[in-house]
Amino acid sequence: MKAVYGLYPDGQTAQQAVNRLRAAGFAERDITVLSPQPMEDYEFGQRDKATWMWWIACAGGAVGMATAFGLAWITEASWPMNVGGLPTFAWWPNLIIIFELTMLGAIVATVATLVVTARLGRAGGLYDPAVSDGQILVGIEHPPDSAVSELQTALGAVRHATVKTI
Amino acid sequence: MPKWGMTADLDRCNGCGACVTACHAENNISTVGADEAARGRAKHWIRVERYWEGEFPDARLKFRPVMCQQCDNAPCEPVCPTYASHHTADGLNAQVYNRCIGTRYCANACPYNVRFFDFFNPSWDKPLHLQLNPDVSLREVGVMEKCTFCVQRIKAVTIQAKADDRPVADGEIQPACAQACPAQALVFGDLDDPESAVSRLSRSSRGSKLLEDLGTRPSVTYLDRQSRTDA
Amino acid sequence: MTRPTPRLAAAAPRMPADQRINSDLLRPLTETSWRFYALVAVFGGIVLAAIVAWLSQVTRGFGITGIRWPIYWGFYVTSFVFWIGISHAGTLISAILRLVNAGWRRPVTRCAEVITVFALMIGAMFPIVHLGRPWLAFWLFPYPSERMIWPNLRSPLVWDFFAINTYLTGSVLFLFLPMIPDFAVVRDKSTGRRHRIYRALALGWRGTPRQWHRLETAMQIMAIAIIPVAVSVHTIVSFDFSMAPVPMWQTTIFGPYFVAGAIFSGIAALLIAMAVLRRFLHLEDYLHPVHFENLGKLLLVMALLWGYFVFNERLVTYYGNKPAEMAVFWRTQRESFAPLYWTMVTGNFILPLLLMGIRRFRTITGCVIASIGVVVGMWLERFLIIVPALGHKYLPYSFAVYRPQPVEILIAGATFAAMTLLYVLFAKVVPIISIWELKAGAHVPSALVPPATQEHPLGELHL
Amino acid sequence: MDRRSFIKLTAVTGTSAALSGCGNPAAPLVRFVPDEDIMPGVAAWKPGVCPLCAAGCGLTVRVMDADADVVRNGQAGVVRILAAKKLEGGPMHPINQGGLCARGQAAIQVTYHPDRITQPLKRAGNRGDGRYEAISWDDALKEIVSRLDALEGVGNQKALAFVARHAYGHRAALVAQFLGRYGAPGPITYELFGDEVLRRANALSFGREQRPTFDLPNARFVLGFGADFLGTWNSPVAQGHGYGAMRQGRPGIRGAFVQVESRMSQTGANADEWVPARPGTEGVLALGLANVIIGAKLRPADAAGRAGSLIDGWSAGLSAYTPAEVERATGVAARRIERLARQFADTRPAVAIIGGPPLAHTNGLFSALAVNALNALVGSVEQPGGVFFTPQLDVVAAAKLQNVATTAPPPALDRFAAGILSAGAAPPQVLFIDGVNPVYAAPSAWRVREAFEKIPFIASFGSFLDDTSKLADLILPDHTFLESWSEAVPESGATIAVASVAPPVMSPLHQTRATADVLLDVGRRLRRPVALPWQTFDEMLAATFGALPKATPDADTWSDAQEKGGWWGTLPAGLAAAAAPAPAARPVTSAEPQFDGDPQQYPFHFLPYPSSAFLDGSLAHLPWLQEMPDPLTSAMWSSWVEVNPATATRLGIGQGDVVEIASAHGTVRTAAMISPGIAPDVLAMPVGQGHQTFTRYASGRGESPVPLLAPLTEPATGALAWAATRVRMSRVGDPDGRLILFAGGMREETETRR
Repeated sequence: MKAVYGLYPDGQTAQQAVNRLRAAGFAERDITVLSPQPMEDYEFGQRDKATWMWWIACAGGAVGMATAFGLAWITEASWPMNVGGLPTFAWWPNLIIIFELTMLGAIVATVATLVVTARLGRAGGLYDPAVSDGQILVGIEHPPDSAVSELQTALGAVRHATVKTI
Repeated sequence: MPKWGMTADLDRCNGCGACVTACHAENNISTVGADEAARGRAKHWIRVERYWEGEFPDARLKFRPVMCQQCDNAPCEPVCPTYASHHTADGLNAQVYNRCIGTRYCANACPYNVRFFDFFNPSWDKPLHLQLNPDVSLREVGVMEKCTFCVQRIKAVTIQAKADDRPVADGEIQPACAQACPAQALVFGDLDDPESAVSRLSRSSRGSKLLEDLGTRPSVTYLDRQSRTDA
Repeated sequence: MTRPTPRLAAAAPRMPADQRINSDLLRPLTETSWRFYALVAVFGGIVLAAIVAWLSQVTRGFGITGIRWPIYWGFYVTSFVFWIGISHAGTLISAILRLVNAGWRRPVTRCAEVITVFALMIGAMFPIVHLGRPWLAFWLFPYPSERMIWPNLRSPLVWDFFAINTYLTGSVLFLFLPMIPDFAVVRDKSTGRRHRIYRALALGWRGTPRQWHRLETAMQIMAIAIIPVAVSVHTIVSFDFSMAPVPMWQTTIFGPYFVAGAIFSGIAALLIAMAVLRRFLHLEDYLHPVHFENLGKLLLVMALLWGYFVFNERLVTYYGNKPAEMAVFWRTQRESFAPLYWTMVTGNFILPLLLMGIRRFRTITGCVIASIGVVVGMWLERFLIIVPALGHKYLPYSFAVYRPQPVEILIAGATFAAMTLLYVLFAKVVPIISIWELKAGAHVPSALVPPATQEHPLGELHL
Repeated sequence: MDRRSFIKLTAVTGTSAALSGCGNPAAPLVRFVPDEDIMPGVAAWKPGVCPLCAAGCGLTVRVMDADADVVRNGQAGVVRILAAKKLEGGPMHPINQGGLCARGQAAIQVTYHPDRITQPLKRAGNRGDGRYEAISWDDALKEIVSRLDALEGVGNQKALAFVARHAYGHRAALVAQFLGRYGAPGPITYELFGDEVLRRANALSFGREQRPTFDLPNARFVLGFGADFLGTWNSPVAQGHGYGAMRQGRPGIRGAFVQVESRMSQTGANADEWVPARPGTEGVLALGLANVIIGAKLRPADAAGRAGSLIDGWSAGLSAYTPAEVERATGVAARRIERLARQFADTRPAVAIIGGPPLAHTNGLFSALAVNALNALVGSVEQPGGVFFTPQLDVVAAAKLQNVATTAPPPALDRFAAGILSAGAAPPQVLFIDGVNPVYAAPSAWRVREAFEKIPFIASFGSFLDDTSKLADLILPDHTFLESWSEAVPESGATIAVASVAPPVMSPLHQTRATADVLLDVGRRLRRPVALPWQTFDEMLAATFGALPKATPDADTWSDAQEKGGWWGTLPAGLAAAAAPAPAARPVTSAEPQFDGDPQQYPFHFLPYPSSAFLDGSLAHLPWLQEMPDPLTSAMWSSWVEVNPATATRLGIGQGDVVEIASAHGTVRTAAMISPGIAPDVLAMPVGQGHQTFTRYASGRGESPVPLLAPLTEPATGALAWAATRVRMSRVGDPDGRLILFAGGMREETETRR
């Protein structure tokens, strides 16, 4: 008995299913919802929105900036070449390198955060290929055996529902 | 530290071209042959530019030897990604052949077009290779080369002077072009020494720099050819 | 104007249902016609020939090119600037459209971003292709060599190195992230080896609200980050020229001028690509005339902008009347380079103005014709910026004429083959239109979707 | 050239030790023991004498160790030798004073030329097809000796002919002695751009039969008549040095320079005022100036002395040469003539220089005499800032020999050829060719090749296979100047006597022998030996230099000379070449120059000129000179014809177009070079290219103007009037890349109408 879930053709029905599960007293965090595309128009689609990603990106940018500055400073100090009468550490040209590495830092940080917080690259978890066909999956993983029948009724009560138990 | 410089007296220069061959002989500049020359690959570190003025019968001709101007604000230097082109303490535009990767950016940036690219590996039909100067390294394909003010001669003399524990005398160092010039139009020396021939000449009222308004601050001063009325 | 024309009515059908979307967009991945193999064979052959040509250039010596004293940059650097320019189509456009959340972007973004990535790869190749000693190219990379010799961070070429690497990294990620959910779809739809591959690519994507939110936030941050990067990249490419005291090069307008030109040529490339995809992958239901019309309007705007910049550049030079600059000016304006110059003006300005400015011509065909004109014109623009100036630099004694040689022509031409090849191969393994974004677009309650009409030519816009 | 062989090359040339790294394992290196003590990597400087032209500049040769691939008695291998690395002007030498011209710089490539003849060769194929087989020196000498003995056996020594370039010095003296004592006529000298006319004029005017020297550093006004004295004529380095001093050598004083010529030469390009005059009328212009000077009482007519008296009507004030008359003849405005005359007379010291084209007309002698008179008139002969004549060492006297009475004075080359071709004459049986290439450098109308082909046996001493030596049956390659004792007794270029000499700078690269020594050897081997008091050439040198006055009582002139690279100073009367007793001569009147070719059919004057790189073509085989941009056109590796822009437009000819130049004697196709510095009715073409055979660098390259030349000569001297040919020109094709220019723009200002 791994999971009990229902597949729903559209947002409204999926929302109803979620509401029923809540009504049946299942904890918010136990309810799994999988959709083939973002569902911001529905309440369940608004879950887990909060993120530090913006700040992490800024931090990454800061790191990049520091790296660039360090690179410029160290290399030009360790190899002080007179070229065309420019100062050994010339701000204007170096700003370009600094800018580029800042941006690179931000981008890399963003992607890293995404991979970590969105739990990418980790297999397993409740899933059904039907989601790719536009079905929305609402269900509970590893429910207590006592709750299975209650679950099936709750999920099945919504119209067009296909309830599966695995 | 000296600051090497040169003056070219356009009133003495008569365009004979001795400097051109002398430079080839001193610096192991390979001849590229007719076909390559036709495709613009001839390498002349120093060239005698000639410009026509007026029309027959009042045509006149101007000669001007042009070699690397060894600029203080050299446009060729900062653009080089590998420092192959950089400025030495004694005011030369050094070109480190081994460090050059052949972006040819320096040559584009040079307003005087005095940088020459090695499009092929140089070759000498034996035994012509016996004439090569062992003091000057050969340039591999894909490398930019240019006038060095005969840095090998500068080094030889300065080292000798150091060994003898004496200062380098004015006129002791002569690049091949200056040495060959029959009319003694080219004078080489230390610009930091106010008494040296070259600094006295470069202070002359006839003195001017090539493409001065570009602000490259060349180390070569051209002494203008005087017109008839000055005679 | 309220009267809806039949063209526009046709332009805004409802998007098909999810299954249909899947089957339509996955078809190219599953079905392979002989045309595909023929295409790959032909273009692959051309690319191969170019590679051989380059190897012979490395072994026999750089002299087999037409480069000469004092014109040390030619077709290679032209191609470099051109392709980096093309790369500004995708990422920049799709980023902007994402930020303003233009709904009509959904089918367009990916084909655009792909152009960016591949054009960038091709362009970034040329700094190495044109090197005199390419085997030493790694000296541009700031690695701690045993003698602690570093690259010169004050050289625009090193700026290029950093900028292009940043841009390439960003663009690849920008392209890859939204592909993850689609990989998941392919994973679910496929079996066997293909299934295993796509399962790996999908990174275990499930589609939880959390994943969707993180993905969209990431895409927003990327979009914000990539725009200044893109702008900086072509500005820095323009610095390669404006940093050198060469007549007609050393001008402050080059930055914006190059960026505008880049976006310009990018849009043109995108239009061509879209038209081709629509035709050969039968995506008529996804890429509508309205998309072309909208991009066509963008093209028109850029054409005007380009004209504005060229006018600036020319007028300032002309009025300043410096002998050295005027020599180059006239060389392009009415001497040896005049034919190329006026072809460029026609392709970049007159043609787009006529075709995109007059609604009757703003059709898919019209867009394609204009775009071809722009692509040709922009290539010529880069060429005309580089070569005439170098061949006419200050001292007339060193004036010279550049004659490109077969090796350069082949390599420069092969880049177009390479682009097509990469594009075809990509469309073979990845849905060229973002499935999930399309679905998201299709799934909002119909009430929120006004039909694309005269009033809302951009289709639905929920902000 | 792949990278490996490049590294190999670097190894061989750069460092001496690296040779092991590049040896071909298949053929183990044979190392010959070096015969000199060598300090690796340390340069030494040795004196030398530049052999390329008659100026006789002194050299300093930089020598360093190098590994040379050589063949020694049939075995190939490598030997560490002291190799010449660079030629530099001898800093102390009174002629070139440290300077050296482009040609002199390139002379080193003569020694290292890849196509040098490395050992004696015997003709293997038909004459002229250039197939030869190697033979030993012994066999070669035997062959020569047997030929000469055969002639001597039948008492027909006159049938030995010797063709050489005009030279004055020990080697020439030795040759003359050899020929004279053998019983053959003296050497036939030929140079396309020879100076016989000027020598004769100087003999008439000043009693000195030699080329003049000009004291330019002290001159304040220089008036040139066609003389390319900064480029190719007379003693260019000495004159270039003087020119620099004349312009800027004196504080506050800048000498003025006016050049009269119909095609702007490199020298004319430096003139403050360039005066185009009709070809062949330079003498008239000179007399026009004299007329004004005398008429204006700026100088008395008799100031010109003998030089003046040689001009008909001089004492009468040259009434036939009023400015108006002269304008009609020369095309130079009368007012301008008067102005120039006054400047010439007022700006003292002033000197007039004539040379080159003006003397190459049928009235060349007249022009030369006129200019001489002009110099004499303003008192510029043997005066500071004027004309001088270098005192010359009398080699024969110094060598304590008698001038041998040659059986017959040598004929001029044209007569010589004609004699062979004419039916009745007894043609020479044996011909020696020494450093001349008349087949290339003589007008086709002289039919030199046909004549030579009629000679049963030809031997050449040249180092290269060229158009003439290709006819040789036997080739006895000479050492180059770096490998043998080199000497020169300059005819001009210094106001003191100069005799340059230098011992061999390096050991011979190939199995060659010094021709002087070969002649001495042959002389000894003859059945009736030619008795000369020396075993080798350097013994002769030692004898003559030993006879020269010592610097200090205990000094040894000979060893000093070897160290300094020569001897210079004042000659004791006994050793100075006596000033020829001025031959009696009737005053000459202005003679209209004659031109070959009807003006209607051949509308253009044709002016061949020595190219600054190749002179008369004898240097076309040196790659450095081939690639040196021509001073005026910037052309490399090519030949061209200079055309006035107006003429070009009229004939629809553009820059680089292929044009056909036709004279009554031949045609040539070459590239058009539009040049503002040439008169509309003149076409000028450089001599130098267009060799059929002359090493890999010059064979079949470019075109030569010489075959077009008419066989007109200056009557008094018999010198070829090489500027007296008329030609026509027609466009035959578009530019075909045969004209290779280094320069792009012709003019500095690039202004265009806005």
